[in-house]
Amino acid sequence: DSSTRVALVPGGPHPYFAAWELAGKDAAKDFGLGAADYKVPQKWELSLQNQMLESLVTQGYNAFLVFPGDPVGTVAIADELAATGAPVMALAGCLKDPSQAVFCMGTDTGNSAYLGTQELLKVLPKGAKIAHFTGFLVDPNTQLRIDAVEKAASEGGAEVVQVIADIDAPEPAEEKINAYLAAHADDVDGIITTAWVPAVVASNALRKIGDKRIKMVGIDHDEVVLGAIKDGYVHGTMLQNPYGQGYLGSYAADRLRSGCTVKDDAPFKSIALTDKFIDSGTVFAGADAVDNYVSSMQNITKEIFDGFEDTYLNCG
Amino acid sequence: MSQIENENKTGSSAIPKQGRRFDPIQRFLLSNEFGLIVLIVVFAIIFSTVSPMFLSKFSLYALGRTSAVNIMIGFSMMIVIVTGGLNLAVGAIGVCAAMAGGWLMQAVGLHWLPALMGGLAIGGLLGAVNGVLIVRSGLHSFVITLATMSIMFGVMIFLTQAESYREISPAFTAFGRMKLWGVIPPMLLVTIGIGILLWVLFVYSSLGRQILAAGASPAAAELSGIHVDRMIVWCHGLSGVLAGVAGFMLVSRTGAAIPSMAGQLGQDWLLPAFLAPVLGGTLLTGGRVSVLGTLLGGFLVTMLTSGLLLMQVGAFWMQTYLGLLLLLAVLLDLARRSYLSRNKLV
Amino acid sequence: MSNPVFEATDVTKVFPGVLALDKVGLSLSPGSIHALLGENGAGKSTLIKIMTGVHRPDGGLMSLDGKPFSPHTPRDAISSGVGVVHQERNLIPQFSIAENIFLERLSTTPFKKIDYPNLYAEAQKWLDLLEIDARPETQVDKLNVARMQLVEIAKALSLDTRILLLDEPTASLTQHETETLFGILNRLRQDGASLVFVSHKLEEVQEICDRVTVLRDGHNACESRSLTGLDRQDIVRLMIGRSEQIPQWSQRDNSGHNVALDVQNVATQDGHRNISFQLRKGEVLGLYGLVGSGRTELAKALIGAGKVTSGDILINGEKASISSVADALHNYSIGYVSEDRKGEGLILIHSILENAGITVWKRLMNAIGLVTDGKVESAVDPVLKKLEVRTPSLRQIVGNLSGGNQQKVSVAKWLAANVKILIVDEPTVGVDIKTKAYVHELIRELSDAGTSILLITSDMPEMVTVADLILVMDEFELRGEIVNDRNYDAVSERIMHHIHGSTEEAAE
Amino acid sequence: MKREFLKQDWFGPFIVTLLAIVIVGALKPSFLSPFNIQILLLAISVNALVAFSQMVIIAIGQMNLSVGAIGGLAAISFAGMMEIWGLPWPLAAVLSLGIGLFAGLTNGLLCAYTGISAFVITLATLSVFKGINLGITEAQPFYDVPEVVKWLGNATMVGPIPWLVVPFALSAIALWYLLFRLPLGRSVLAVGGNTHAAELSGISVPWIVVFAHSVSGLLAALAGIMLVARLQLGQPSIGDDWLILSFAAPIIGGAILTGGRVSVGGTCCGVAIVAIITQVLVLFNIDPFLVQVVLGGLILWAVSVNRIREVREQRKAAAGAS
Ligand SMILES: Nc1ncnc2c1ncn2[C@@H]1O[C@H](COP(=O)(O)OP(=O)(O)OP(=O)(O)O)[C@@H](O)[C@H]1O
Ligand SMILES: Nc1ncnc2c1ncn2[C@@H]1O[C@H](COP(=O)(O)OP(=O)(O)OP(=O)(O)O)[C@@H](O)[C@H]1O
Ligand SMILES: O[C@@H]1[C@@H](O)[C@@H](O)CO[C@H]1O
Ligand SMILES: [Mg+2]
Ligand SMILES: [Mg+2]
Repeated sequence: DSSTRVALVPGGPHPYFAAWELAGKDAAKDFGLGAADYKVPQKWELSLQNQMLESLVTQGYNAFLVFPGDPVGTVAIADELAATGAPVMALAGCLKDPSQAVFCMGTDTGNSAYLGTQELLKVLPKGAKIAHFTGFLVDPNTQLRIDAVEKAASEGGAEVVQVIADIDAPEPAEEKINAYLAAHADDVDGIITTAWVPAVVASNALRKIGDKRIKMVGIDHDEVVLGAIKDGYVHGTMLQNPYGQGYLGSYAADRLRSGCTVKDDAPFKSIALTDKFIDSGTVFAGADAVDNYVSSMQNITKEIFDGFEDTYLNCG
Repeated sequence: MSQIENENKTGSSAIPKQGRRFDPIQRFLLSNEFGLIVLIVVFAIIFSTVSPMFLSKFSLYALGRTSAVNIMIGFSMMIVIVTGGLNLAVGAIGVCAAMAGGWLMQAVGLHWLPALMGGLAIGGLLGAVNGVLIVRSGLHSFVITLATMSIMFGVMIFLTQAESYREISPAFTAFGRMKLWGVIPPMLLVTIGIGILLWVLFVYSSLGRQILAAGASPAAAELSGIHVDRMIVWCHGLSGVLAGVAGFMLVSRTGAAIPSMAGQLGQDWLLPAFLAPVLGGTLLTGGRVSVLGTLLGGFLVTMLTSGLLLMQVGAFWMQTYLGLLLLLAVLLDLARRSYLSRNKLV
Repeated sequence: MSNPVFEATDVTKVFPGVLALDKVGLSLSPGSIHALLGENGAGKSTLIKIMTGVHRPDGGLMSLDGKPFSPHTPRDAISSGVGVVHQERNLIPQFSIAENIFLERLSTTPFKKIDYPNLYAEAQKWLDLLEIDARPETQVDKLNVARMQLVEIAKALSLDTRILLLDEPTASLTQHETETLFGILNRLRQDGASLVFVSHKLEEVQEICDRVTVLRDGHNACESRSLTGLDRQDIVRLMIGRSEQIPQWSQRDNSGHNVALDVQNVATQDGHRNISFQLRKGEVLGLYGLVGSGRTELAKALIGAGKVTSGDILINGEKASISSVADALHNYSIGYVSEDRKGEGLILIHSILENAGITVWKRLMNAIGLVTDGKVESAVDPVLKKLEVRTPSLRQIVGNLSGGNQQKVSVAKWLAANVKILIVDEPTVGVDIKTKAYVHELIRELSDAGTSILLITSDMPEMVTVADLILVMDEFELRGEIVNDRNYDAVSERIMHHIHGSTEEAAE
Repeated sequence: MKREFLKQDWFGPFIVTLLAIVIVGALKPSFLSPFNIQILLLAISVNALVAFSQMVIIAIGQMNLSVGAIGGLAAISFAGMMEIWGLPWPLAAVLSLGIGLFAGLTNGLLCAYTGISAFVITLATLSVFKGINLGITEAQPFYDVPEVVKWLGNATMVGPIPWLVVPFALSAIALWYLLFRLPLGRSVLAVGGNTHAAELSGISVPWIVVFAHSVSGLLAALAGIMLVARLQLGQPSIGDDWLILSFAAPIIGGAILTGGRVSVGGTCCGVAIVAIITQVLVLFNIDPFLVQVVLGGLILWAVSVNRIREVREQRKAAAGAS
């Protein structure tokens, strides 16, 4: 209702979250919310995000959808937000249990990396050698992704020959990925990327090399990656559902504010970080699916939305 | 502007022949610190007029808590800037100290007090290592701390595999959430307390005076019988301890010791680290320091950020406004000073 | 007399807390050398800085060739034909001598390539003229104080201006270099230039100047008077309001005293060889030498700021190994007054109190390491008072003091240190005659009280006045030892004999 | 003559660079493959401009914290003008360079005429420029980069030498000529060496400060534009990571932070050393969790090799004197 003022707060400026803005606006319109505003911390800094969240409380926001700057580090502020009576949800990434967040809705990053690797192995010969490009090591998701890729590879009889981390920024990604391919392009059959920027940079690099021998599975929906898939330089990408997260999250927040409670027996999934996980959907999109990836994500969103109240909430 | 004209401003004042006389209170009114206080008051009035919530208890409490940490980070850098050097590794050391403390509490199971001491000792040790490397190699502190920032942070990530320590004594985490009289975070008191100690160090102690002399002019200090090298090691050590204190403040606030609390390589701390002392009047070339200035500088910057957040100025444009506000602040202070010097008041 | 080229009337300048110039007048005529005199802090440099656009006056008028003249920047002054050698050195340390001399005239347009061969050739002319023994491509931070001073002078001369202001150009020069400079100045006078010459060495003033303006406490004690008919005592009276008292110091024989510092066969990294001498308790031992003879380097090696490579140093009969100045001060009670007050002697951005107290903090601190300003003040104040440091307050920034007053602070901090052995290197550079006498008195008092003093000075009269015994150094070796019978002519001749004798020997 | 050569500021870093190439080349022959050399040159070309941009400011004894923000702004302006206004790329490039120049000019004017330390000024303008960048892009990249630009960013000229080397090489030569052969450049270094003395000698310090900052802005913008070509898209986060590199390379190359002394050759070597180190971390497949440790260690190694040489030189000089 109109007293609900939702704040959607990402970890910092990043293209991944852009869909939240629209999602918030749509949700506010569809459910008659007072506000569902997208509030971006100016830099990707934990303390800045904290300061922003504190400020949002002062500004009268009363429901929070937060991408945790750090799964553990954001727990305290989430607890403080919850203590003001506002529903708090972790969005796109989870808080580590225990926390006062009602649940976490996002991508199971480990699982996504696992599935992505399996997709990659499908098009590679047995005993293939793969390289893994991923994000910042200070982000514990990175460790989960490294482990998941390793697991999928060994199950599929492949070998992870190199992991390059800390490259979720354009310049270092460009430098390291290209340097790697320059020296080792012949020693590797496949590439899996599990962070946005490395996916973009690696797509461009493969386009540059141009021989299409090396197969790659990327992540997210950057135009560069999608284009490379269409043109056959990249095998596919692991899509996530940021729009759905923002839309469903705003909806859930409003329901919780109008008296609903989370069911004790809600069928949450368990992932490494939390036992209260709702999968916002991960799909693999190959060349055949890139064009209608939006609708496939919308389908998932709709599916979750239709059953949401019955499945997860008690609305007396 | 030219240094030549700047000369006029640096002059301290007393007994002019024409008989005007400045007492200590008047001197304070003409100082950089007073300028900051004026700016803080002016902006506080503006913010609270535009957004009355600015003065709400919660908002003030949050402001106090955030600035407590930023100021402490500023102190940690200040103490090295005084020597004419800098310490890019403040963040890395702060995180290492905090992670060591977390490990001592969680894995070793120590009580929070010895764990805190242990963590701070690690901070001091890492800082001192920087100092020794700088003095021994004769290389600029920039390069040394650039390298050690990477090494120290890297070793920490390797040892912890980027996992946080969450089993922090409740007594310790309670501290970070405590409110005195509903608005005052005890952390701010810790910062102020340490500020007072630093102030005593620089104003009343032989060591502090020697540090300032060594920072202002190493050659003159050395020839006056001061162990300049030793002072540099001391300062880096102390900087490490203070970085550790800032790290522990964050631990107490977030209830966990986390590797990402100062960002990649601890780089997130660099801005507040430099900004607070420099705004506060500490000379980047060394030898002159203002503890109160650093405190006020750190507070002013935190306040500008939080004021702007409250005013909800255009989402993505916020940084632009912050920059403009910062420029406005320093220009206002410049205007104040040039008014005073035009009228021969300083 | 011809019309004045330059005239200043009622020029006033106020610094925070200081009325530096109070309605000062000065007029310069062509073809003359004008002495600008006054005690330390009288306002000489301030006037010069106003004439050259460094400071803006708070009142008064200046005119050049009868037209109003108000330079806003040093650039304005230079382009109006006013050149200057400032009292403080102003060179770009990383640049060569040649580049420093022609700094702002490296080429006619900013985008025309610099012609280095030509530049060096031009610079060489000036080096030859001033008899500077260095190559034009040498980086100036490799030069000693005297050579830097000469480069400054070359820089000003090379501008070829009609008006040339020289603020204590000879302060760190020896007699020989001074004579060379005077030769050039005389020629400029003949060519019709107007020169202003500031110096505390009255003999020099009497030798070369024809007119004089004296400042006292920021106002004219006399304005543009002819020097003919004024003797030394008249000038002194104008400057300090009374006549000069020249102390007649009795000769002392210290040979019975214990040896405080015994230097045996010392060699250093800087190239000293076979240095042996003894400094006795309560003795003032002079160390004379021409510029560059290695006295400063020896002093630094002795106090642990340089490296002794062989030989022994005994202090009070015991072998000492001094690793740093701190070691020298705290363990052996040796102090050193540096010749380079700006670079090594003082911390310019700190206050007088901070500078003067630097040697006493450790002694004064309490059990937990605290020292109060009050305590420091009571330790250094007597010395500062005695030297009459002219300042509105002890909290004044040293960099804002007049040159001579800075020098006083640099000496005072060591006089306050209570050391047993004190090495003083050119202690009275830029110090006015009154204070110079006080410094000498203090040195005398200290030595009477048992302090041993090694006095390095290029000022021959000072050497003859103060030292008991004089060592002569040349090219990093000691050439001889002279008992000072205070007969100026005889002593100076013997000193010069040692030096020139040795060069003649070397030539053979 | 030979001794003179040894005394050059760039000589030490140059030796370190050679050593690094020889050692890495011997251990991993693929390091010297044409493709890898091309990659290395690409990285060096862009990073060198970033370093130059800071070097000019170090030369006058100041700091410019806004190099990355200027570069980022120029980058997104370049890409944005092509995508939104459909400008031809040369025009967009010139306009973006103009934006960089203007940003630098603003920095310079503020520093020169307020007397406030460049550190504070450029910190504030960093925030302003980055804010404009985010305000325009909302953190979304511009994708429509013309094929020519993409081609320029990756194509090679002769052998493994990429086209992007051209702007780098030209800038390096121009800067060297400016700083060491032209009076204007000498004035820049004079202001850094001793501002007060430069002023007393009749050099217009404010004008030199404005000039240096303008050049800095221009170089940062050029680096930003080149990165767009190399990354093939206008990333708003371009420039975010430049700051430390921008200081590290000139300093490894022998520059003195207090001003008056920089070396163009040394800075290039500094950039090369950092680029080689980055490659080593990838080539030798260092455990990602140890990458930072090795990186720091290698930086220490590089600077201390240089330092040991310096100390040895000094000793020799001292021995020669006696
Ligand atoms: N920048 C400044 N700020 C404050 N006071 C100053 C400044 N410059 C000079 N003064 C003061 O002005 C007075 C005159 O100084 P000035 O340097 O002109 O003396 P001077 O006659 O040249 O002395 P000296 O013989 O020692 O060089 C002194 O009291 C000095 O402390
Ligand atoms: N011909 C020369 N060229 C360059 N440097 C020289 C030359 N001769 C001596 N020096 C330098 O001058 C210094 C000699 O010391 P210094 O001139 O300070 O000795 P001093 O006897 O104390 O002279 P001063 O009369 O200047 O005090 C040494 O550092 C030496 O390297
Ligand atoms: O792909 C990840 C997302 O899952 C989110 O973590 C934001 O960063 C992107 O790189
Ligand atoms: Mg003077
Ligand atoms: Mg000497």
